[in-house]
Amino acid sequence: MNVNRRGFIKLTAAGLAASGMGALGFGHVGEALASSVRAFKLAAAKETRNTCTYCSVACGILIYSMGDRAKNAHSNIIHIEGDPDHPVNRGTLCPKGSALLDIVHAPTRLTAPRYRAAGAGEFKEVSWDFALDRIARLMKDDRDKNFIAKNKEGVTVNRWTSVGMLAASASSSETAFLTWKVARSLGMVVFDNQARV
Amino acid sequence: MTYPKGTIVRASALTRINHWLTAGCFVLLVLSGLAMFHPLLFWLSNLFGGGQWTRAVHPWIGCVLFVSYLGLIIQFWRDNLPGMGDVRWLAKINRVIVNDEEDVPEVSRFNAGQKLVFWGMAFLVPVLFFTGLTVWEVYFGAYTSIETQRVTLLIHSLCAIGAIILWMIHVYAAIWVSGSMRAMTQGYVTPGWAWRHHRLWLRRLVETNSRGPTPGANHDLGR
Amino acid sequence: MTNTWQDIKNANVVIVMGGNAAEAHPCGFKWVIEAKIENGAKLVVVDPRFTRTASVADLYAPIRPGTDIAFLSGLIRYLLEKDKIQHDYVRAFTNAGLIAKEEFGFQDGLFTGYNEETHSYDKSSWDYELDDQGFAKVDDTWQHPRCVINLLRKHVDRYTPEMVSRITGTPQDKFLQVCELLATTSEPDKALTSLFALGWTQHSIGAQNIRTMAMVQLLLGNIGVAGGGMNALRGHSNIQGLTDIGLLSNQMPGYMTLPSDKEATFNDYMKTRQFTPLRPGQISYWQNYRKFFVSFQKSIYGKAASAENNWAYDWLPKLDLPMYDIIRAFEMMNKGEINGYICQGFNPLQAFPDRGKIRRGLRKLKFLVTMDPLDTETSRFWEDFGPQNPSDAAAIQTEVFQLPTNCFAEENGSLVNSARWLQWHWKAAEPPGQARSDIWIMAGIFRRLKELYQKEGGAFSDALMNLSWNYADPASPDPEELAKEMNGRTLADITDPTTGAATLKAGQLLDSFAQLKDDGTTVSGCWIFTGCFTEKGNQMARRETTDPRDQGIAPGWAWAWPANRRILYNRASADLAGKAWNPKKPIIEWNGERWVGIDVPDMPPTAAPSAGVGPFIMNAEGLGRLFARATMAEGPFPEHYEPLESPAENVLHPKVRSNPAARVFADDRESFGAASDFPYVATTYRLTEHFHYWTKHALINAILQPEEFVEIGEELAKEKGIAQADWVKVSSKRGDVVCKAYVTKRIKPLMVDGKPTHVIGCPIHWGFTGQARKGYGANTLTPSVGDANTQTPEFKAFLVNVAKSNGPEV
Amino acid sequence: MSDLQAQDFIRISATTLTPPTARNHEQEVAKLIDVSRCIGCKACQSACMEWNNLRPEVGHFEGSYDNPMDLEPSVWTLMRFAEWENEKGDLEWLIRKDGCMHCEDPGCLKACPAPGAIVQYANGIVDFISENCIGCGYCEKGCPFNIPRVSKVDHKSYKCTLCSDRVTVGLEPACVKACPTGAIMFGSKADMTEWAGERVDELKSRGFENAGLYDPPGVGGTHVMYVLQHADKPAIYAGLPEDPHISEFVGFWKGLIKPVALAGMAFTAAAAFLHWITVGPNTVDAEDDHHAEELIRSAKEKSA
Repeated sequence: MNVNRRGFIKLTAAGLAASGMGALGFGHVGEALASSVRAFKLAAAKETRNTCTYCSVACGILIYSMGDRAKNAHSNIIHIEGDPDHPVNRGTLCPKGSALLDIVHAPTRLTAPRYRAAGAGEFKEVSWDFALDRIARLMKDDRDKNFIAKNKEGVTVNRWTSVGMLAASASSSETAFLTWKVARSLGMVVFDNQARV
Repeated sequence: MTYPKGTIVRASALTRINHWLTAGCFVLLVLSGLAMFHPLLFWLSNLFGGGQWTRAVHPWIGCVLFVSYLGLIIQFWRDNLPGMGDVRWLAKINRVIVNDEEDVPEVSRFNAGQKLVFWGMAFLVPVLFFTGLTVWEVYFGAYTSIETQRVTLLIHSLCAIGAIILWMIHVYAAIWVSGSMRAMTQGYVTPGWAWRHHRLWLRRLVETNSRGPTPGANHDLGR
Repeated sequence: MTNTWQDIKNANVVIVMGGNAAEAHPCGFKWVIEAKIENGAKLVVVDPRFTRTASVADLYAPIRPGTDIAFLSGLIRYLLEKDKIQHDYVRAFTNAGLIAKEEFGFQDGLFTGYNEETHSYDKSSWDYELDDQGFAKVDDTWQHPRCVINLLRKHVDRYTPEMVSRITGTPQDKFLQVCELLATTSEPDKALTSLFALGWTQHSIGAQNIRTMAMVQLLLGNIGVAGGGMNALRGHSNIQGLTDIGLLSNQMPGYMTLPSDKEATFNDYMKTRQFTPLRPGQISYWQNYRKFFVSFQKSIYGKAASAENNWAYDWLPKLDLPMYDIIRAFEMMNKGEINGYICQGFNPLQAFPDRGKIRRGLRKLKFLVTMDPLDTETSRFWEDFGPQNPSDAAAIQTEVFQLPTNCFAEENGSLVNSARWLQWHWKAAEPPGQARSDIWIMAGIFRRLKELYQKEGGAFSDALMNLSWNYADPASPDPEELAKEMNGRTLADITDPTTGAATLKAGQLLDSFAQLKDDGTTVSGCWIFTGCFTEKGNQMARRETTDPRDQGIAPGWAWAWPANRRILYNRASADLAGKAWNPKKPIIEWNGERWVGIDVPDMPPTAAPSAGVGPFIMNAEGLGRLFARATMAEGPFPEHYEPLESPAENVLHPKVRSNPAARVFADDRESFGAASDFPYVATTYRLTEHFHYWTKHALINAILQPEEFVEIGEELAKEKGIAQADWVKVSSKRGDVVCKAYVTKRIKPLMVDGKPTHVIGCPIHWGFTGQARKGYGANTLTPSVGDANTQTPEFKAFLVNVAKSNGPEV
Repeated sequence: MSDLQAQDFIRISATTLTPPTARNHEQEVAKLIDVSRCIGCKACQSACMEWNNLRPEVGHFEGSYDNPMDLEPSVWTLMRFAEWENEKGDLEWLIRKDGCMHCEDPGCLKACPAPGAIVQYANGIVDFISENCIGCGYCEKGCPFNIPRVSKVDHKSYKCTLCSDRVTVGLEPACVKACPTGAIMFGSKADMTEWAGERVDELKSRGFENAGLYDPPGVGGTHVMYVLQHADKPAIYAGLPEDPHISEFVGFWKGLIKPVALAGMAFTAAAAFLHWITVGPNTVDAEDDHHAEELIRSAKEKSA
């Protein structure tokens, strides 16, 4: 809220008037109090172009975040609206796209790796190293035990069917390509994404 | 109660407290009500600490007024019952208005004017209370439809104006008939006052050797 | 989609069937409204419920879930009978005149070659009769009885309007009004666009639903034209991208397929991928398969892939089954054959059918890894959440890892939209807490595994060891590096054959997949994306908004695969002489020397119309297929088969009730309910206020649709004594859902084979995490069976019962 | 469009002084809601909540898609769904975006007793200035469309502001920008009226003979207008008033009795004062005292 200097003075003066003068019958002084409109909240916000994360219309969006990317300012996202230049949505957004702010700042956003031991009753926070080391260990042990290099007829098949993976259909194509490389280099075939639903 | 010797008790302590509580509430309601009634008077809301406080406190005072006025009704309704005497009194209103008590009929405890004020307020205050309830947004906004609230708000305004005018007449009457103010502040009147303004009332007191405020009340007339 | 989103505004008639475009793709649906306003277009909606799409439709017709093929076959019969087809288009651009083999036939419900035990077909008879040069025989006069068009006429003859109404429950007058309106687009300058989504795909006969409409569009001459096409409104923001990059059980990037056990050697593999043209002069672009394959193998294995080791052919996993789809995965899980499962941004406990079976499967896992920005139900399947997720945690031995990832606003990268546009997006903020990108996590797992194998050895790991990983920061590869890797580079100088000038130096980014070679001198991670990131820079980041004649192409915005072509098969928008069918809205036309127009021609630029190069350049015969040869599991022609759980008999062929080629696991078949116990047809669907199971985590969307409910018609509700917003229990043989009832006028009983049939609608958006009210999830009810070709689960037609309830027992 | 500051008010609540009128040539804005293009997707609700930082409670399913169920202090616009069977027996799903109509002659402003709490800018927007609001709820009585809602928490009245904060810097309101099908348009009232005409003709060509523009004269026309397929029956659109106008009670209570009341009170006071200075007090004279003692004394003797 950047109350400009002139506005600041007007407010304090009015305050005085209301209390002292008002009692003496100068009521109409109050009319001058009417302050102007709510200040425009994006006045100095940083604008970033992005694409809505939900459906395949892939509406263009403008993300407004606090600060001007100065080092000490954590660029918190404060508003998201449609990109008027985008040829498909032309600035419009559906009820989901218009509420993207609430998914970015959802209280149920995950913020730390969590691990649930076998039979345990709740999650406990762990470090990334612990989680990824443990996952790599579990995957290697299972792969070494169940990897099928050759099938019954002796044909080299190099497949690993005892660990499966589901890929996200909202992740970027770059993520998808890297995920494909890693999964297939391990021989995974139980490997699908939301296109299957 | 230490009333001066030889005086007649017009209003007991309880009555006076009750009366002035009602009067106090009424004044505050007038001030806060008028603040919300007309833009020219909105500055009155500063007496209550601004518009929000005025709107917030007005209904509560209304509740107090309603309860305290019930007290007055309980105490005075019997002596305010209208009778033929009042009609005759009213017929002589032109003499009353110019302080000429000569052939004005004798008046018991309350004259027709006072009865008009009493019954006027006895009608207006409950109506103001109940219409006020319906437009008491904070607690009762949802209980009646907006159409009803438009009507009750209009009635509330009209009754308020009526009550204010009636109140102004009542206050002036107290000033006009000297001694009346003291009657409601100190509680006593001189026998002469009683003779001049409420002769029937005086006669009944004397008959029952009562010093007031009502016949047979306490029996130390003349002490 | 074959066309673009804005191109929908050029349509004269829009049919939304098998989808609910206004609710699921509102901003795309804008262009249907634009079509109505600027073009006077008529919107037709055919749906079991009167949806919000129907609320702005000019014509609405109800239909029983799972009977779309009967409806559309009746439509084809109507078009053929009234001769409302675009003759020149059908004759020139479809295989109507090609002659099918003698042995091909169809007899009470089954095509030739059916094998009862394996529930599959020997499809050798489903093909054209070839002449001695190996080309398909053709009779352009359509006299030959075995011409495709005549076989089709005979096949659909049974679908009279009475039969259609009897099967689908759609009143005959409404059905004929739809046929009439759609038939008007057989005029050369009129176009019909078909907008569809899961309403067609999520059936045991899903793929054929879409094929039937594609045949209608071919007959009406609406493929490849402005305002026409078959437009699949894809679901997720990058579901098209992940399908393009082949993150499916048997797929490789660019729609190449992984080898099967039967293709032991690279030559065997290539033998089934010759795609030699079936008619003279055809492109049959898949002939370049080897170039794409070799370039791909060189891309992911670098020097380790060479001609000597058949381009590291053996390092690719081979499949012994057609595919390991997700239904099969949970079947294997229930049998203890799967020990670990990684869910990257996927919530199967909510998204997959037969929630009980999913939960029982997950319990048997040794470890479960979830990577998601949100707290998903799948990651907490083991926790007890009362009636919505009863669980005894102590008895579940699964190790669960819940890894936090960033969301769209916290990463750079590209997404492919439904119209095949690759669009770049920029990062606006840091992820919260310790959340990391999926790339960082996958790189972390990969590098740890590589390290373990280097230290300890173990099962075959050559592929892992030699996987190309030359990124500036191996721990967190940069999205631009990955995009360039997919685009591809040349390893040797490329000279332009005509001018001899060097077009590209060694190591430079390729401009088009035409530059790919099969001698190992070019690399490309995804051949159809080649051209998205060239030496001229990131084409996906282009923001040029000009749109010639404002016709909805916007060629300068971002980049579309293949080769920035915005409307596929656009050659078919011009007649034999190369002039546009619709002069007001041409796309490409022959100017005597080359094809010119507002879109990249889907045709060799200098191939004259007289050369007879068919517009469908990916098909061996270059023609649109009314007869699908062996590409479909259940037949070259579509046939009405009842859903696996259906209230009605198959009146056409009672002996063959449901899709004969559907794969049904034994335990799933037991869990199918009978109409006697579960008399009402149910269908699941989406609401516009929610996106699957994410937006219940977003406060505004939770406010806009707070609580789980089912939609029940007024008649059924009166029958059952259910009042508005009452609690009800909806049960199938697999489970119960307790939720509120929305008693509505928008669902009316349908007269199916003389019996009133009630439909119940179940929105899917509620679970036990997030801001919205707790819900059971509609997938508690749905059967675990999929489409014969894709294994997409049959969410849209199953059987339930409904009764009053007094709320979830807490 | 305009810089919405104090100088741009053309009407101010509870104010006897005439607002500034020098700048009398101002383009009036209007929001046109074409119900025939609306798909009821609630993008406008979502965008309104997001832009204005409003988050009402997560409610329950109450028997329709109307969520939340009603306008609230933090629900400034709301889709109202009505399943309606037309004469031909076909179902029509009439979905109307409810919210402040920004009337030319605002009932809320006329009823409001607090100076400067409700203002109307020269471009037609009617805005609540919360810091002057006293929370009395009169605006609810004044509004012919039942729009304003007084908060039970801060006792201030709230409604759609037509995004005055966006309009004042030249942007269109949030709901207008978000609307996927362009059912909500924004521009000068002249443009919107003309565009509505084209839409009505187009609807008539599609068989809606009674299509029309809803710009009720009863409140002097509104700056939020509807194009309705059935303009002859607005009530079927979830209770859109047939002929909205400011209630006669409000008119009378805010009109005539104000001066009459003040005059009445002033007259009474004056009459009393005049009586006081002419007739003067009614005092007790010696004779009265004498009669009174006489009466008491004789009564004493009788009883003694």
